[in-house]
Amino acid sequence: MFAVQLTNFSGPFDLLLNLISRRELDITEIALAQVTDEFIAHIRRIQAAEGEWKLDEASEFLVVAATLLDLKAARLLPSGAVEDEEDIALLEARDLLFARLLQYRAFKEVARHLAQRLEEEDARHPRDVPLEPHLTRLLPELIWKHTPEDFAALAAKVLAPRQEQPSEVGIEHLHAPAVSVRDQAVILQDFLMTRGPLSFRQLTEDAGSRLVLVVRFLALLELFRDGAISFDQAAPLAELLVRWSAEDGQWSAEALTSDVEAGGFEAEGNGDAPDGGPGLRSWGEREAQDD
Amino acid sequence: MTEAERPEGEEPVPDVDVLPGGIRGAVEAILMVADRPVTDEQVAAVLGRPSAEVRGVLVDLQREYDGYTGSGFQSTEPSEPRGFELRNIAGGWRIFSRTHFASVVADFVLDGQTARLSQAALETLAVIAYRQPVSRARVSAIRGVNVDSVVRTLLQRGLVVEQETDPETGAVLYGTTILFLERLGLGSVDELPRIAPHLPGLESLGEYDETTY
Amino acid sequence: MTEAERPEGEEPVPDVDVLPGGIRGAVEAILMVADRPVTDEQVAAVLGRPSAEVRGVLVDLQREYDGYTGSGFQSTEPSEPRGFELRNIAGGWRIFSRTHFASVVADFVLDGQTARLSQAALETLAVIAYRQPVSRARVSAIRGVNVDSVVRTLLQRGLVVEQETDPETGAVLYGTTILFLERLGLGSVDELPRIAPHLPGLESLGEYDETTY
Repeated sequence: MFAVQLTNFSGPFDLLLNLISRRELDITEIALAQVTDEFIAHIRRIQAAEGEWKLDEASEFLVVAATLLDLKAARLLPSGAVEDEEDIALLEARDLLFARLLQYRAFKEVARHLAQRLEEEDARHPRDVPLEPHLTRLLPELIWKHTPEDFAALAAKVLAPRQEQPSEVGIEHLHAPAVSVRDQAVILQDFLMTRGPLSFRQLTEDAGSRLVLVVRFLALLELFRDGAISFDQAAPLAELLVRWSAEDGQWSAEALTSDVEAGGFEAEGNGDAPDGGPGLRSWGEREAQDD
Repeated sequence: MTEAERPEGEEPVPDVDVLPGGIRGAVEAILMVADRPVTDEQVAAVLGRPSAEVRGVLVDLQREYDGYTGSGFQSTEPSEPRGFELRNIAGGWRIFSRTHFASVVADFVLDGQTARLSQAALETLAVIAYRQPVSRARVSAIRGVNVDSVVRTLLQRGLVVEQETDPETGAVLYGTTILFLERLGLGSVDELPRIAPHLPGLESLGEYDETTY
Repeated sequence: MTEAERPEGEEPVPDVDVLPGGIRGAVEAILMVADRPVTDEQVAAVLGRPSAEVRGVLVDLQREYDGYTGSGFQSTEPSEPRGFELRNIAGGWRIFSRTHFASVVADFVLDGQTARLSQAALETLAVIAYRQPVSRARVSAIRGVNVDSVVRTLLQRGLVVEQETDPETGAVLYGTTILFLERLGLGSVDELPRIAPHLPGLESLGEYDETTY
């Protein structure tokens, strides 16, 4: 079995590339399915070894999981069954990930080149010496109007902690109660059928936690795959509107469950899944349980 | 150039030809006090000479320091290189100690060398260099991880800078600095190795990054 | 100092004789980039050569730069002086621009100099004043940008000075000068208005961002 060195780990693409290259696999649907399983196994091993989720890895996990979800969805297509736009979109999603992995690898190689250049250049030192005294004397006399108070105010401003944009994902949700994709899908169905087309922001404004937010996003993907909803976007970068497009009674959350079991994440060693349904929705549940 | 020909309002430029060392000496003297790369034009303006002439002097000095000509333009025989070299990088000329004396020089340059960049910082720097001006969100999308703290480090190191703001999204766009070129020994960003061999068709990917995140 | 006199346990000294440029090149390399005057003994220690030999090289270089010998010690005919000169002041050697090019060099240096400190310089000065002794890396971390050139300006202006070296990291630590206090009309740094009470938790900033370097 593979073992990923965490010191080299710098993001989901890195890890994916690592997994793919270690197994010398082509990026094919089948291979990626194996990689998916190995990835989940890998994450679980870390969790078991460390006893708890590490912030970075847990947040990267969500990114990888979302990416792999795309792939899984693409894999569900029967071969040669590319007929409607939806199928094409899924294949495009797969190609896009492939392209992005290649792009990531290209930058990794360029970074290696930069490192080499930097090291070579470190052997040269530029002449950077204090100004000669006779020239210092020629500098224009400094105009100085600052009082000690001005100066203190300036210092206070500069030394004040900057308002940092959040650069970390909170881990509170890892200890939150389980949130299932199915339950959230039902909530979304209710919203969309009673209130009409809504943006993702509107659909998640009562989410309350990041976990609910993520699971609602996943539920949307599931609903989309089932043809229960459609997305409208007036212009590039415009807000995406989600519309309920299934006929009444045509879609039910039960269908989602069986679908997910058929094609969702097959968690290995799933004896700890209470309902025997180690589907997509088991993310939240597992994270909560393993606490 | 006579006094009469000079544009009004400017101070007279000293005629360096009459001084021992001449224009070559004057150019060398300027290089001695420069603390950043100096352009042909800057030197030409100070000396009141055409840029082309100044450039010729700089190229001659470069060759001479490398040992290809003797001092004073008299000797044509190759001689020993000097302990320093003149390099044309980051858009200008600057004196450097010669590479092979690095270990000897290191003791005399306090504070000169900074810690190595982490792998994450190098990759982020690579993306910014090739995609500038570029937002943090886009760099994050390409690298697949949050790059906020790494970009902060690169800003502190002076290797990248906030260049402008995206008129549509309001996002701050980052680019590389002159120091970046100096540290890499490059004349301009165009001299970075082409990324195409690493990834055919990469350019067409540009549009996807934004929309997929 | 002879080989026998060298203290034990020091790093092996590179044999500069086998490098292009030899000992002359090595001494030149040091002189070109040293950011303070260097003594015969310092150079001798680094090169692992007797001080007398190093002193001989220095004197030869001085004469050569002044045009009394050709490069490479081959020519004996007087040639043009270089645009730089090697001076021995108070026991230390330093390369300066040649005196008779002073007006040209002054034009170059003073171009763009103003009588006011830039906002960046003022902010950097404020950080140094309130955090002294402090390294450039730390000031960079606090300000979020590279401050090397701004610190250089403050040094030139005599507002800050290199105070000491951090015993752990070897980084140069900067502090403010008496001139700075005079400008503000203060007797000592302790008289700077306190800013901590307005900023609860400010002191805890100590470690702030240090880790990113």
